[in-house]
Amino acid sequence: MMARITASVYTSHVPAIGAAIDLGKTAEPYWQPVFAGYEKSKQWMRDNTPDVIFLVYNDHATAFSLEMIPTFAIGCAAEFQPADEGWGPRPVPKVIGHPELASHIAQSVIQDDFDLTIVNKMDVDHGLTVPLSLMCGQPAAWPCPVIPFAVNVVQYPVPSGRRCFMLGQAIRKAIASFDAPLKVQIWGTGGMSHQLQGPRAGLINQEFDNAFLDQLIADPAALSNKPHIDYVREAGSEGIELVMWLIARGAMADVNGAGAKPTVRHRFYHVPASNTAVGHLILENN
Amino acid sequence: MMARITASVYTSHVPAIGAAIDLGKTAEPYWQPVFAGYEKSKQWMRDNTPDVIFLVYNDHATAFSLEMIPTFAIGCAAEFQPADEGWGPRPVPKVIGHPELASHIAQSVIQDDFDLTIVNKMDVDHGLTVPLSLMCGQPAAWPCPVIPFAVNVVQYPVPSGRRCFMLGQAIRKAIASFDAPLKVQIWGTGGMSHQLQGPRAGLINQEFDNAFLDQLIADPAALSNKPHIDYVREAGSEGIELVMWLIARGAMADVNGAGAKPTVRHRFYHVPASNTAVGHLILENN
Amino acid sequence: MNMALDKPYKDVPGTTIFDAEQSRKGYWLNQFCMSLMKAENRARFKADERAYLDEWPMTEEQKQAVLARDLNRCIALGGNIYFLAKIGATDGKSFQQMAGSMTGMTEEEYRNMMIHGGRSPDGNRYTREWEDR
Amino acid sequence: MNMALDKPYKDVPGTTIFDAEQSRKGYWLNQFCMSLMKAENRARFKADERAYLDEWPMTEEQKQAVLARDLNRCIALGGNIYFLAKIGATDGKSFQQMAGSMTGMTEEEYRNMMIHGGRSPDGNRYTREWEDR
Ligand SMILES: [Fe+3]
Ligand SMILES: [Fe+3]
Repeated sequence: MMARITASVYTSHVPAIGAAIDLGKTAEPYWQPVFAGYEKSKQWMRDNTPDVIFLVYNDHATAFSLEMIPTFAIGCAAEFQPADEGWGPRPVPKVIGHPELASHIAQSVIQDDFDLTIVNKMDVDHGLTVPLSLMCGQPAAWPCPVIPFAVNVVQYPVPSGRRCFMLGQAIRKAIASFDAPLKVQIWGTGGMSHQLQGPRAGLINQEFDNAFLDQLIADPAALSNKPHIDYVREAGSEGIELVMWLIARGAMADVNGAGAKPTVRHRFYHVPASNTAVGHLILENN
Repeated sequence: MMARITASVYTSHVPAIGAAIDLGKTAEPYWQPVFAGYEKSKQWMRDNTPDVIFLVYNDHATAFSLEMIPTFAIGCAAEFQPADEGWGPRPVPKVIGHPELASHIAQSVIQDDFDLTIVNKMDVDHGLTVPLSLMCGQPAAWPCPVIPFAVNVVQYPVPSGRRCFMLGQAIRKAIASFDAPLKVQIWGTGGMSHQLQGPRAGLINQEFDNAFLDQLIADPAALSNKPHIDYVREAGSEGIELVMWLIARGAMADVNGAGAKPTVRHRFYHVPASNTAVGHLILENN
Repeated sequence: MNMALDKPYKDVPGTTIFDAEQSRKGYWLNQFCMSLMKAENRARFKADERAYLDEWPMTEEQKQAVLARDLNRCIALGGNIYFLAKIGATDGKSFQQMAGSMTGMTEEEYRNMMIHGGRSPDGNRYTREWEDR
Repeated sequence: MNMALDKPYKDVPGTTIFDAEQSRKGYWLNQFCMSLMKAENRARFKADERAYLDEWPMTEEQKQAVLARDLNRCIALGGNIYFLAKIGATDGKSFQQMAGSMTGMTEEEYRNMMIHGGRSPDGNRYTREWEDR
């Protein structure tokens, strides 16, 4: 039996959420509504623990300086340490990788004309660890191996939504050709609307965000044609992170002629967490 | 007036050729026939000095260890130092980059769905400096700025010939949209047939090499469909470097509906240089 | 030399897109920021900011902008917020404090704006909307 | 766990393709080789090869293969020739000496073969051609 994608998870990855968890502030009035939105998700993770998580995120000037900026980088190492982003490393478990599956995916998608960078040494920042904390709480070890997949959304040009969606399709094909009966979840993280810089900092667009969630569920192929400028103008300069959700969505059965529309197991939206709108979806394959 | 590609140059980049130049052995009977083949090329370079060379090559475990392996990496720095590959750095001039044009090309081809890695700090090895020595001799400074473009041909899967050819087309488009009247040459380096490893080391296939040169001139689009295994089986495990020549060829006018077949200004072939067959072409756009 | 590529993001107000041009301009400013990810470098920077900055081939303008903690100026000079955040981390500032400092609002005003749903996109989409004010 | 991807290059005789699987196997062997690009490390390695190797999380087999300068064995254990070449550089060997050492020929035999046009592809394309010998 071959590996298969069982579900996709989408979530913002705000650093302040990580700080709130690490400092025990999750019950405070400011934070309580955010974490309440993930209670159901944690139960779902316990009930549906995968064998591997393929976790799409972006590095925030942590592992990658300006010396080298890969558009797409796949982590093929045996483990990845939580990074010191300037406040000291987060007190979370180290991330155990899945070198065999990661290398297999790299091999397959490079042959499908995606020009990945293979990474065998990398610390992982809040972009990867905050989603794990939101979905898994504070365990002594993460529940399964994780393949980090870093997308450049820091220096323009970032990859187009369309390119991301097609990459998701290629990743699905790669996973389906791995000869081991693994249940794999694919996670897309970052967003939703936010802008961290300049006089326009603090921009939030609830209408855009909810329309994005609707269309991500119903018609992601059309959504993938949204140009960068629409994200920047409508969802803030850092809202561009949402293109990463299209990688996860492109890996689902329905957009690969392999199944019906996914079941929306959970949907959550809240403003604000620090500077950012928090959005979250769990989609199960059918 | 916009930038434009005037010609493409193809050449092997054997390290022993660099050593022969650096140690003053070019007149020795073993080396004389190799360097004789580049006399005409040096004159041509003097007569046709470009404003910029876009130099496609591969790093040989020099700038890139196994920590990070980019499929395609474009050098956007202001300068690049000749690397110490274990024998000490070659005594050649430092390489001056062209950050504006390099960044412009990066921006354009990433938007055309090539997932480049942008590199702002990198030493360059014999893959880049030996072609410069062959074409320019031993000047105190290289005749013009050079944009290094490194292709992974060390760890499989390397990019397909087709992908390389299409990348060349995208690079042409990018250069043609740069708003300065620059004459740009594009060089493809590496190859020809050679195998540096294992009991089959020393493989040379003159028939394959000459057929490759013929087809590169006459029908590169068809040549680009040659699968990896044909290179490995017929031209040796390191013969795979030849896919890089397709990037340079893909940038020529005739395969972009912008001109007639190129003029073959020079063609040269010789066996051996150390373990390798030496091939060389100069094609001028029409 | 001009680039002929489209930069449609030039007409978004109060926003600087970190593209190749900005990245070139801000290379050493941002690399200086990266160095603050090491505790040892943070300590050296805090002990003598000017001396630490002088170890980097940054422009005098960039150094002054860092010393003044003028993040808008840093961004105009090629800085990117994810790099600049390392300065904030060194100062013990949160991302919200940093973002707020660029808006002309007090910390409390900015925090309250966020609690009440953030800055509306209405009137904030095009530079001409700001010029009309 | 098996990979279902095609590996058509498995039937080329006397040839090991450095793919993801080999790269994983040889990671530390190759990273050790990379360290020899620094003059200081070359000197330390030469002074006490075993002690230097013991600083790396390589397998005992890999260390023995390096000590014996058995490049074919190094390749079987995940080494790649461009990395292994740093050992040759440290020893003052040329690429031709290194390549020749893997063929079972003497240095002179190999050099002569190259001068006379190299190894012919005929009879060297498929593993079955070597097995028939
Ligand atoms: Fe983020
Ligand atoms: Fe080479």
